[in-house]
Amino acid sequence: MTYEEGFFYVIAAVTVIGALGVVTAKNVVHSALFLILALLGVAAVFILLASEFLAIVQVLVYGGAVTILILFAMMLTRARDVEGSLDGPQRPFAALAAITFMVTTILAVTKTEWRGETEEATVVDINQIGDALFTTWSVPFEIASLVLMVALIGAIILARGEEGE
Amino acid sequence: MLASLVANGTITQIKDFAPVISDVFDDYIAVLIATILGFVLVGTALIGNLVLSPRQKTEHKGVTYECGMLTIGRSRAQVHFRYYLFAILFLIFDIEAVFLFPWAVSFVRLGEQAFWEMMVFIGILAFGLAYAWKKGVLRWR
Amino acid sequence: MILQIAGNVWADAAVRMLIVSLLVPVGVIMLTWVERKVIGRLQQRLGPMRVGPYGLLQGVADTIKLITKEDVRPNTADRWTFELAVFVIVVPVFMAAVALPFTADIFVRNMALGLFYILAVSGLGIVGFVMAGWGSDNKYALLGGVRAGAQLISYEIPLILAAVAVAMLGQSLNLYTLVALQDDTPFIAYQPLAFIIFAIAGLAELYRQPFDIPVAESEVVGGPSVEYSGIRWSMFQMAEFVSLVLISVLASLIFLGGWIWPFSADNAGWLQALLMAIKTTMFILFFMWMRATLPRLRIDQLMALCWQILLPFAFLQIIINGLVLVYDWPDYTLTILSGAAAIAMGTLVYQTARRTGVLYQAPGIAQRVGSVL
Amino acid sequence: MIPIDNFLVLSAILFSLGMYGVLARRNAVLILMSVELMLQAVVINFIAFAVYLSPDAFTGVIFAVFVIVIAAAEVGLALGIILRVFRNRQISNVDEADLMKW
Amino acid sequence: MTDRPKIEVYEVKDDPQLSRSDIISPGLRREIKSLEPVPNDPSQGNAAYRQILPGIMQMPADWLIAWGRKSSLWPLTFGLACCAIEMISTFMARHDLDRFGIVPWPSPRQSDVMIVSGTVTKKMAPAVKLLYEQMPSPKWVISMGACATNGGPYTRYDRVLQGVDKIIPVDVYVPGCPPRPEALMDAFMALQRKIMEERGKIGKSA
Amino acid sequence: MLGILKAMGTTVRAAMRRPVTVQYPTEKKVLPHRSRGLPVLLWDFDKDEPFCTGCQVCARYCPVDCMTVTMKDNPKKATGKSSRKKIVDDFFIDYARCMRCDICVEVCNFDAIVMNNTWEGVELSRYDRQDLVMDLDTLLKQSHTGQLKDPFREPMGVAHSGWSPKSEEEDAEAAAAAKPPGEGGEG
Amino acid sequence: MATIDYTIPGERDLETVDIHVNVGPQHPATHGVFRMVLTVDGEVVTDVDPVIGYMHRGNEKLPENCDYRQVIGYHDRTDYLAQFNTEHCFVEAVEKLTGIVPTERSQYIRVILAELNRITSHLMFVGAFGTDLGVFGTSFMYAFRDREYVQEFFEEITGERMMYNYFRPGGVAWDVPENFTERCNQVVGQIKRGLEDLHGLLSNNEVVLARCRGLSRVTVDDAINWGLSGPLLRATGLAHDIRKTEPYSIYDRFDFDIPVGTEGDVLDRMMIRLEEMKQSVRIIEQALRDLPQGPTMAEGMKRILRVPEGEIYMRVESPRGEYGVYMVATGTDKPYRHKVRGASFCNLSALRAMSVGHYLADVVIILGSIDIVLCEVDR
Ligand code: SF4
Ligand code: SF4
Ligand code: SF4
Repeated sequence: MTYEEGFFYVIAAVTVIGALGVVTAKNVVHSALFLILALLGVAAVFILLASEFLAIVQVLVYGGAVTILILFAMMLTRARDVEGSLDGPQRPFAALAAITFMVTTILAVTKTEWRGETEEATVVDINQIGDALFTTWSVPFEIASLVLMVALIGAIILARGEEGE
Repeated sequence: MLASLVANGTITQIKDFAPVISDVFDDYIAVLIATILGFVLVGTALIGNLVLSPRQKTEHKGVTYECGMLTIGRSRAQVHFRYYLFAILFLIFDIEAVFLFPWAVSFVRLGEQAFWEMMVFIGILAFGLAYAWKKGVLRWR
Repeated sequence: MILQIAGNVWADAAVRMLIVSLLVPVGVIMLTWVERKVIGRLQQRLGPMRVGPYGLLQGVADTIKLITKEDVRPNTADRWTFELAVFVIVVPVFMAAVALPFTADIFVRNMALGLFYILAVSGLGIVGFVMAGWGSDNKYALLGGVRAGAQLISYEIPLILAAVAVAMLGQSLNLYTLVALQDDTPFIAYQPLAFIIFAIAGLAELYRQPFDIPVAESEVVGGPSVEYSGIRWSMFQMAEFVSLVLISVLASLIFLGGWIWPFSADNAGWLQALLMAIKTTMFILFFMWMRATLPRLRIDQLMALCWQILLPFAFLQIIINGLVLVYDWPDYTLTILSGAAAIAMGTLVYQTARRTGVLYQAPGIAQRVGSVL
Repeated sequence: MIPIDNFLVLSAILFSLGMYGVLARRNAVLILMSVELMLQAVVINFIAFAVYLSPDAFTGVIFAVFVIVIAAAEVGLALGIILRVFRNRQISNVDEADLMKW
Repeated sequence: MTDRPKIEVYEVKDDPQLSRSDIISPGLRREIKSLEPVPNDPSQGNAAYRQILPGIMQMPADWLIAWGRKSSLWPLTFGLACCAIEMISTFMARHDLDRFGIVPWPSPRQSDVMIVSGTVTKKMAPAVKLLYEQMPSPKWVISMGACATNGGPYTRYDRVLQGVDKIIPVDVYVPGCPPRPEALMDAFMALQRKIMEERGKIGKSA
Repeated sequence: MLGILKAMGTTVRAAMRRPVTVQYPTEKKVLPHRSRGLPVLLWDFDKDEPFCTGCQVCARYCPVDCMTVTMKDNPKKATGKSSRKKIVDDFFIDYARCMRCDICVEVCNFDAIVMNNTWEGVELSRYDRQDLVMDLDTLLKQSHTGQLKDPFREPMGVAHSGWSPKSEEEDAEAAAAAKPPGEGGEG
Repeated sequence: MATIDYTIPGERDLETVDIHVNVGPQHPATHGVFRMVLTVDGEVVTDVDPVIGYMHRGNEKLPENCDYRQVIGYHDRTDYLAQFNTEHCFVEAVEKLTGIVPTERSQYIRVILAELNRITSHLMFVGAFGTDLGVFGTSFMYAFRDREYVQEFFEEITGERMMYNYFRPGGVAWDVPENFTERCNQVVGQIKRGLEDLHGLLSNNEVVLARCRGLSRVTVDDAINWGLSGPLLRATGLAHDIRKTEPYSIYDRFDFDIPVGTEGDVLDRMMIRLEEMKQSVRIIEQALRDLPQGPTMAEGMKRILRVPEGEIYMRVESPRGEYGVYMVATGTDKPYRHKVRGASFCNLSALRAMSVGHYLADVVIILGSIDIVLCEVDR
């Protein structure tokens, strides 16, 4: 196996550990911190997939913004770290379902013969992204801005109350 | 000047200033090394501290510091929701920055259309900001 | 000419990074001494004098003292959060140092998206402050931590937007390209407004006066680091000083023409180093000067300054740049427009501060109390 | 070169972990974080297919960008809803938020 | 379990008296009993390098560490009474303690030496003791002024502690009411001498 | 912005000036003549004995009663060398408690005690609080060895508190009036 | 004082449980060992619970078994920033009871020293206030640079840097040195120069204006009801200064102005103190101009001062406000009852009313603007 694969396995391990922590940690803040770990691992996976821009976006949006948001929300809802209060009684069924899904998908993925699989990952340059984004994808781009604005206003209204004081 | 410079591809020659072939993978290997070194530096400092510093357990050494008084009530209390509002604002504008960076490096090539697209984008978000402003979210009260 | 230290690219990067990480403690030790001396002089006294000649060894002594100091963890603190916060605060600074060249020869890696990368990575440290504040189970630390979170994220936006303005001028995110473009005119001449915004936001990112609200000694006693002791606490200082240097280097790269302006692109290595040293030191001294002079803002004023003044003007700068570049107006229009906007911002702030009680918004309960009491 | 299957398997694992979280957790914020994990898995798939299988790679990347953006917006909104529920009912557990109105 | 916030604050707020006692007295009640003196332990705990390092190398290490400690003594910003004013003016520009590398820090976690500058009343004593215990070792105490040393002018008043060494071990005593800034500096230099003399002791507890 | 600029200008101007710092251990400012260190006793050179007769007036008037004085018959009186009937036998001052109020100096009828106006009266840090209780020899040493050049005796002696020609009844009155106030805390 | 209802609709968007934060007794912002328990809702302080008594050391009781000369030392230590003012109050009280007339020269010396002491006290305030505002110690440094000059001058006269014990019933302990006048002029010049720095650093700074303007406004009626005095009272616009309203020593011979504020906010309190220093300088210059020669101690003082039977309340304008002494004498050489009216104590009692509903950062500077001296609060 090439050294790249070695890196991949390390990174994948880190990511999976992070994800496991997220779903099993007994303390909400701890699972939020595990979430950071998982997200950074995913960013590293993006690097392995030769899409640098996306990795940086991942770090910028998730490493900085989303995690802070979640941490604040947590401290705000005062989700206490009480044993067992975080998981419901349905845990075993959830585990069952998750494992079934995982096994089936993995089988499907490994069995499939991907046609047109390139030997080299095509490196994505930021200029290409810019060109595509502002020519072919201009409409979704604008819509995204609308979505963001709606999210902003909605969040404000929800957090402050209808009349916004 | 700059625009013309960019237009007739002077940038491409200027890119040659870059001494090392900016190969993505190698870059991030360096980042990995840096991360490891950072951990190593802090770790060595902490280990040195572990070895060199005297350890003395007294009764109240671990008591939370609160101006010489004992803590009243729970310390890990609830933060205020305004912090959360500013986090939301930050999130939104952070995402805008995500779109701004590719735009910044390519809008001259793409010409007017891209420029005005981004202007509309900024305008819409600016409306969101104005709404927040009007709602007094920005005024901490 | 490329200074290739080791044959293999990775080994080369490793060696360079190793040098950096060895330089960091030394630099921090020297910087503490410099800061105490400079602030001492600004306060009409002599700083450290008796530890070594002119107190030169002061930083060394402090380091020895701190490393041989007991490392206390409060009983009620959340162990892992408390102890890992230090790493989360320090490591991103190192990661950012990778992409930051000092001169054409002194660098670690030259990234295609260097600017974007640095801005993204430096945002990671914020989580560390929130962790420290939450983990140490202390009210001052918690207040300081959330304050740090709110302040740093808020000021990251103007910082990023100012950087975008620079990237627009250079049509690139590569710091080498950006520096190379400033061989005859530094970007500060094109967009003073962006520079001012960058300086203010950078100052706030370093949480120094007048933006030292997270670590305010007279309110939250030292903020997130209140429960940390010994070398673990000094890591906070180290992160602060290193990011001080990073911000100064970045500013002098993207605004003051880095190692090229005012000389030609192919000036000698030592000259480049000298130029960068001068420019960086200028910034650092300026930050220290501000620290010794200015009082502290209040948190609502801080947020108001960021969201109501810096952010709109940053957008204004971006729009100006876009117009000038797209319609290929002459350069001086850019300078004029941006300068005018900068003056407008200054007068706006001046007026706001001067008018009675505009910046002071009583949080509401006050009136009730006034009536009740 | 890493075979594409690795990425797909990784994303499958992430997705099912997120699924477990969504099903097992009761705290709304934790459920939200699990949803984030699932979205990340999806994004990994997008990029993997894009850079390995598609001639113009950046389409997938742009899709990924949009996914990230919308996900972030969704986090903001969802947390807003959770805070709203918390404000009115002082609860942050989804089991108890069972009334349609209060 | 339902995660409802206890709104104890609002409930007790209806009766100010109740809230007062509720807020303040628990602290006080716990304070009262904690007035027995801190045992004086010159070794200040156990340092690992005492076991690891061979004896021949310990002496230079000791010297270096002691030098570092004596060259950066960080006192706790902690003013009690009139003496605090002279302490402040010692920190100020005219007699500049920063020359010795002495800068005050507000949190006991980051400070090495506690200047007990003024009268220690019996109400204040638990706080002083707690702050001293919160300081990470090695730590030292300077008893500044007559009051801190043995009650001074107020020694005849029963609410005043007859000397701070009744509750915490004191290293250096400075006479005077208040001591001149030079006297405080002299105390610091005496403390530095003491640190150098006792460098072998620290970290070597039996 | 102007105010901020003004403030920054102020700090820079301050940086231009000479620092006001006096580097204490190396350069010491001259203590003023009247400077009050801690009380010391004076040595009568021509009689070759302390001025102090142990009359204990100072001990009575000391607000914090930090002095202990005992008197004895002067052996030199017998040999006619001295005119003093009584002489101090033992004299302790607890410097750790003295509040430097200068009252002992005012009330002493024999100009026997003064406030130390040299640096020895300042640099008195001790590792043990017992070392701050000075006995007769320590108190006399300064003046005996002549380090105490010219101590400050206020020109009117104790006149300012009503110095009238001394008479027995007034002394007795004084003794009666000025009981050691209150009981001492811990010695 | 009525209790505040804590559920104000619209102000608590998300019901947050308030946290109680101890500020003090050891805190850089509480001058001395003052302790307040702040009830903080996010950043807003919804209740302030002051706790005093950490410095209660019998400053009123102990003098009752000291004779009248020893009491002076304890008055030094009551308000340890304005020692000469406190001594002045006490000796005036004794003189009024006994009918001793202090000599002219001693009166002038007293006034000069008291005014200089007012300046040092206000300098201390400005320094500490700047630090509360967040200046990195600079204002403190400048203020103490000038304060040192004055303290050294005091030492040349009295021999002590802080606890002077210099005034006596009937005059002053001993005469001032020969070069008194020129040294005093020199010191005054240094103070004037130093005030320039402080003004440049604080009084015009936008950040200070933004922080202090309109903060915790107090109306005249409130101020009178709360029993405020000194700069706090004058900041509300009421020109009440005991040196003018009932001139005690020889203050009626000098002409000086009483700076009054308009808003009653924190900024006014700071500016008033900065201005009062200038006025004190004016008084000192006039007093130096016509400083008479002559004895500094009244004639015919008995060796043991016995105060005839009677009681008196004497008050002076100390830098912090009205400093009063109530004394009952029974003919012995010790006061029978000895009570001190501390200005800081009465001003501090308004802290809760002034600071509830403000930001955490503001409560700190409001407390700083009251300028308390803990030994005077607790005594
Ligand atoms: S020793 Fe004197 S100056 Fe110091 S606190 Fe006690 S009374 Fe005040
Ligand atoms: S010092 Fe003076 S007053 Fe005191 S015992 Fe000696 S002679 Fe008497
Ligand atoms: S100076 Fe005062 S306190 Fe000291 S010994 Fe003399 S009388 Fe007593």
